[in-house]
Amino acid sequence: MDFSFTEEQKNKRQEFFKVCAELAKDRMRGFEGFESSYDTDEGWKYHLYCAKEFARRGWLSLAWPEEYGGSGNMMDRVLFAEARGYHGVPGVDVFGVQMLAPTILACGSEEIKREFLPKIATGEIQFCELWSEPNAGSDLASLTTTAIKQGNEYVINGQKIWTTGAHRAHWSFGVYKDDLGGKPHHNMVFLLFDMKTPGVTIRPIKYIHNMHIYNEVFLDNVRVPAKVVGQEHEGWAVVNTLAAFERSNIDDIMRMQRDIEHVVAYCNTTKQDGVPLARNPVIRNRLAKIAGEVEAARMLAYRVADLQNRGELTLMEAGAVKIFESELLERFASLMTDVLGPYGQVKMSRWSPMDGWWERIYQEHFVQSISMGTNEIQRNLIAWRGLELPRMK
Amino acid sequence: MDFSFTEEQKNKRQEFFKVCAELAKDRMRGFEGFESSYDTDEGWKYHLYCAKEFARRGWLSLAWPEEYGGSGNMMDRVLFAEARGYHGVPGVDVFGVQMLAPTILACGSEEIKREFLPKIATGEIQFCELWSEPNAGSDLASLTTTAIKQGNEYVINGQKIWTTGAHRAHWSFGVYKDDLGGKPHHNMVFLLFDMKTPGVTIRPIKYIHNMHIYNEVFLDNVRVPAKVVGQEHEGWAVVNTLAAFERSNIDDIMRMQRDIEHVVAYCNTTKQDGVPLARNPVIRNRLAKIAGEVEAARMLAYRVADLQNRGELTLMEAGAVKIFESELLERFASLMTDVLGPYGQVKMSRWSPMDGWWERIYQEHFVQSISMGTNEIQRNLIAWRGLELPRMK
Amino acid sequence: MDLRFTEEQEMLKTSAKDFLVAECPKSKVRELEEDKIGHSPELWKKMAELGWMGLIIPEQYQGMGMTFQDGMALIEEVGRNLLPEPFISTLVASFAILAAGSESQKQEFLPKISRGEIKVSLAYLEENGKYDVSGITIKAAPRGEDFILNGTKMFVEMAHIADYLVCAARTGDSAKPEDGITLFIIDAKSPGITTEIIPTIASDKLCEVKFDNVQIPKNNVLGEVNKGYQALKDALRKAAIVKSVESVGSMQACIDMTVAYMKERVQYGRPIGAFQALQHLIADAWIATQTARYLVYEAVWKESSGLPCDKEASMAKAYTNEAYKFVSKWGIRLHGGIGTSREHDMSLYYRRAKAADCAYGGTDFHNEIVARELGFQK
Amino acid sequence: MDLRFTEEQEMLKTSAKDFLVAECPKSKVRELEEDKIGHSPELWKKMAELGWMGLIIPEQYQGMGMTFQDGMALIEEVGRNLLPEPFISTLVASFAILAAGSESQKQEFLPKISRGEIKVSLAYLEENGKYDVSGITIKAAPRGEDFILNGTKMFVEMAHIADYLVCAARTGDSAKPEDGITLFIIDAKSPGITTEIIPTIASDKLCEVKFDNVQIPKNNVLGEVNKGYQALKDALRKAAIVKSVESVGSMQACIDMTVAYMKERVQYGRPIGAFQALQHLIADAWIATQTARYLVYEAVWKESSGLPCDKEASMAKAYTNEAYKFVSKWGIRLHGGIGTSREHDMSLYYRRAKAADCAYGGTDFHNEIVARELGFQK
Repeated sequence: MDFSFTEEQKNKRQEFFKVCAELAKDRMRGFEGFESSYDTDEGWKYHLYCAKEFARRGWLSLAWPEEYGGSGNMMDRVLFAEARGYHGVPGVDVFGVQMLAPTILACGSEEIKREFLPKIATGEIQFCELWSEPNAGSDLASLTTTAIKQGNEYVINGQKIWTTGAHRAHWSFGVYKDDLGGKPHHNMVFLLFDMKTPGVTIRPIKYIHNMHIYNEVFLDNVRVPAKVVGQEHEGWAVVNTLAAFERSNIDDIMRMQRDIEHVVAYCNTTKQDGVPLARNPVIRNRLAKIAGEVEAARMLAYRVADLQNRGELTLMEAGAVKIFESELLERFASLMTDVLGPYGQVKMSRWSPMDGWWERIYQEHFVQSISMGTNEIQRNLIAWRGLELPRMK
Repeated sequence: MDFSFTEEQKNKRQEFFKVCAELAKDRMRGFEGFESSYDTDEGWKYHLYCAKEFARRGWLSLAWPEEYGGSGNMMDRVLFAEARGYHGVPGVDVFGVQMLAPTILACGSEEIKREFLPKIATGEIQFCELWSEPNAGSDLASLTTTAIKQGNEYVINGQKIWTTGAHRAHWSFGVYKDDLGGKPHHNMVFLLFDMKTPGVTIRPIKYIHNMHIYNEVFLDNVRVPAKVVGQEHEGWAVVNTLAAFERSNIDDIMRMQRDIEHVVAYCNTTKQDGVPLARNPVIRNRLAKIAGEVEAARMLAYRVADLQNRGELTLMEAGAVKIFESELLERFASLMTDVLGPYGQVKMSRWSPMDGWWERIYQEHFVQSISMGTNEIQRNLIAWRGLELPRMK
Repeated sequence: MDLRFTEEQEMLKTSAKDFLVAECPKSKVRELEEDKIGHSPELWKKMAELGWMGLIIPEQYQGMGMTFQDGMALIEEVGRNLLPEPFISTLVASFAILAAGSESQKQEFLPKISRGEIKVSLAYLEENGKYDVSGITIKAAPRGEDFILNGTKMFVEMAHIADYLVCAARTGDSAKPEDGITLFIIDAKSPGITTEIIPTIASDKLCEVKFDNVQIPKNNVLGEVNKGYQALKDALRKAAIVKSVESVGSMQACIDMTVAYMKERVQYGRPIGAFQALQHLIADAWIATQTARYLVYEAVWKESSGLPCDKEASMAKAYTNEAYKFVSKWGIRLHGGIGTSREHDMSLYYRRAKAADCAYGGTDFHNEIVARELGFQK
Repeated sequence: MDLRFTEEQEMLKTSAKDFLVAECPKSKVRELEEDKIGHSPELWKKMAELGWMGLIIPEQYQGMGMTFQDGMALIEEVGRNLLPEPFISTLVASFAILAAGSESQKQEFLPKISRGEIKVSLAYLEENGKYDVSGITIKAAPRGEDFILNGTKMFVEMAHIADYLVCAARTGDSAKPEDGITLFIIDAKSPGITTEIIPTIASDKLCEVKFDNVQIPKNNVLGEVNKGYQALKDALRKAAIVKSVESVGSMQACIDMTVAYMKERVQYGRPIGAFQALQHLIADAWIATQTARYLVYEAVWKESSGLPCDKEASMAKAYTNEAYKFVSKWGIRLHGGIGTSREHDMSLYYRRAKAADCAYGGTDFHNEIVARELGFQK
């Protein structure tokens, strides 16, 4: 058992942290986290700026095979994610860089690789994911949006929902029914297309706290070239490949780690009745508990990274860190909004302690527990695939 | 909305509390609660002594119709249960008095009523419940022990398990398959018999904390007279009637109420570093929360009593108080064993604070959450019958 | 013992529910929330016509003279429907006027409140954010026939549209924080008062109110100088109960909405309400609601019967604070994506659960009262 | 980074597991628990032959010279199988001897420990029940070439069969509770020592040890007089990690046992493991186990690498205390009735979870260390 980094990793990590710390200085107040990137023009601009900074260092293609410009080392991605999470810096397109690129590397044709990987690596195009539909949330297999092949093109009709950043992204990847009479799991295609294609209509869905992150995307006779990843009719296999590129959530966890430090500083400097909050035994006790849980989450993320490095990651382990991290974030935000008393409800403003961060996270934590397979689905997977308990038919 | 008692009820309640307080003085250290009654000869003796004291006041037949010696008033039972719970006094046979008697009143023939009700009212015979079987726990319908009618007798063969107090009880009530080819729910009989009948073998099952509460009961050609409640083959209907006499759990809740008072006194008088535990902000905070939950449980129990008084009690409401009370007891015991530090693990002895009560309850609380329909089953019932959510087939 | 609402209360609940569904649908709630002012004079007028503002005000002051308990039957529906408006704030302020006001003050203010002509709000929290009485620090100094008030009050509900503020300030120094507090009823348009809306999770128009040498005639002292504590405490205890009742109504709405969605939303070929794990989650949410309900009803009953209930009120508020957050959180989780949309009603409840928690005392504050009332030495 | 056990450690684990399954089945565990003495000399001898007591003791003292981390691989199996015996107590005492003992003391005691010839136990808690160093109050007064020890130690593991006790006592007065503590190694058969077993939830033979004018030769001071704190602290930190590792092994056993039961137990025509609500409960128990595991491994790695880890050790112990209680509680709940039987293995784990919580610091004690290490002002 060895939790240490090699000298080389330590150096790289230091470099990642240095650059991210530098970038964080340019960040406007309250523009932290990838959700903020989508909400405002300034946020998006900042995201693209960070992306360029990363791209020119080759950091958007870190773990790729060397022939496509990467280092081939999964651990680099983890170290980079730690730095971004800790400093709250965006710049990495979750969809293009973290999900699509490895999927293309695993399932894409050489043509697709040559066309898209360089554009992802340079941050030139940002992606969104056309995934859930109104009646296909957790149960993706029941989607109904169609992509019918006509010559070298597909014609897409239907509706997608919960599309993060559709209003910002240049391109999309998504999955559609391409064989109406086909057998389940052999009737879908995994397609990429330009979001400016005629027939694409985007309607914003405001999040609980009013940020514009999600969208509905209406697809009305959208005619696109056949940029297919994998084989036609076999998009389901690609979906499963993509699902296997689960994140270790290390960035979110490092953000909590940093939050612990912020909170300690806040409690040491904020007095009530002349006594720092830090001396309140109830607050000390509760925050120590949360800090221990953050540390546990961090170690579990390392465990996931370690498995991923060896190609041994299971849905069970990825699910565990996802569930634990998301529900811990909720506990942390609940605790902090309580610690802040009536100020816990105040949005970012001249009255808000810690820039209104906890009021925001108190709402935003649902992004973690509901997206990417709800925690309830994840618990099923742990039981079924991990503990090998029977499924009820 | 009126939470008050009538003057008459107040007077009765006072009388119940007075008698129970008096009885509690004769109790040996550590012999509190009905579980203790079964464990030792002294405990059982004390239980029977209390039973006699109650019987001669007519308190074992409180809510019965007047023609059988009761007051006909359900509320009396609640008030009496409060007093017993608060003072930790046994004396009321859960099975005979609380479960069987109302069942007989609802489903029994006049003959059965005349034979058994007086003996229950005098405390002359104590019952046990031959219910679960090794392969029929939550799923009682799958039981396999048979009672085959031969003339005016039944011959019983099979095995029962988790029989509380089988080693103490004089008589049993139970349910058996009496029609091997019969349709489900129309193939059982609800029978009473004397536990000293030849062929009955009792093997103790020690509880987590080593108390002898439960037993296995082996039934080998047990030949008994046909003391049937309800109709032959129709025992399932009787089972459901009995299940409807859910307790409000008010006695267990009043015990917790009393425990809160004990704990406050303990924390006020026990010092650490010269300061009473009561001044420890973490302890104050956690115990205040528990006390609020105990109060909530008490009010919910009143709600159940109020419904019961009007014959409107549903499984949903009874289930809610059962779930809440049992899991609250667990939280309370967990908290208290923590508050006591390393002494939280000490069994009743010269070293144990509060007579080792919390070490005991830390184990005994499972009696509440697992018996009488596990809390998981209760949650199903709330969802199905209360919230009318669909069952998965 | 009869834990049901009376027939009269049931009728009041039904008519309130019907009124709110018709006059203040969720679209209106959302509109008022996003609105800068957040107040609909038309709606207010209709409520006034029904006598809502004067519900618990005695008939001699043109109120309806109902009991506290009757009033709470209405409040539960207010909670279910998430009525915005300066209704709770005016109600709470009227508690203070009823408790501390002189006969002439009552004659002056209560009929206007009953008729819906004035909106009042209680200003007690300050920048220190303390719910405890020691948090009251701003000073009112006597000058001739007046008091001169300086300082800042925080989280004053809808102060931006209030006609009057009931404000607690220090007029005397004392070792005991309970002493030296005076309640004033202040014309909100007095020179020197500036009001600014604080942006909050529930957009519920809590305000910062700055008093800069505000002149208050001595006539506007509610009760005795330096002796305002008891009336304030009583008003705040009642307010905690009111908020708890409101929350119970809201929780029930979360349960109803979520159960309905679970029956209707199909995934994997069946309504999601058929999944056992989700059934258990909603069962727990229902239990939380039901336990909160009767704990709160007990406090309502005691308050309404004039019985001491500091402990019960604080138990109710502490428990309900957490229960409402819990229930609304699971409401969102069980709705999945759609529950996280601001357009969806669940989001309204979730955000207001946090606001309800903050109003009239957080959980730890109330649990400390409970500890004290239980007899824990301090 | 490689978070797997080394091949050597895996072999050690496998052989330990095989040994324990064969030589110390649960029937034996239960027998030793119900037994008055609770120690099997035969089993102890076999463990000694395998070198277990000397696993982390350097080779120069006839130990196996393995790393702390190697040792923990074994401890995890000890936890999985619930080995009774004065094994952990002797291990913890050996940490103190290694840290504080002089060369001649090491030469005297460690080889005997390695060979299994003596059983040692650490006496640090007292009647005040405080885990904190300020809980150490009993006094050892110098008299000629000796110290005279008076007072009572509590919860001393298996002191009734220990050959030696490592005991912390006050030899000097000081404002700082860390100063003035001296560690002694005391012959448990010294006149004036009386030992009584305290009945506990896990029947794990924790003892009250009374010292009545016990004469201790100055030679038996471990380290310097008045300066015993650091060695005690280090030993207790290691002990907290050991206990956490043991608990992780126990939690995994609870999971394995419960999952197996869920596959086998049929109710309503299907294995209970097919019920989604129960699946989610066991999934949560597994997550608790897995999070505890890697948090504990981090502490193990830091301790083994000589890195400072007060914070990590306390995080691990605090987290594991609660996780083990949680997992074993659900183990029982998911087993239903059978899980509440003393004859069933689940009951052993449940009771020991509470004992593990109490050993070497409860949750709040360790969380206070965490708060301090995080930088919260005191």
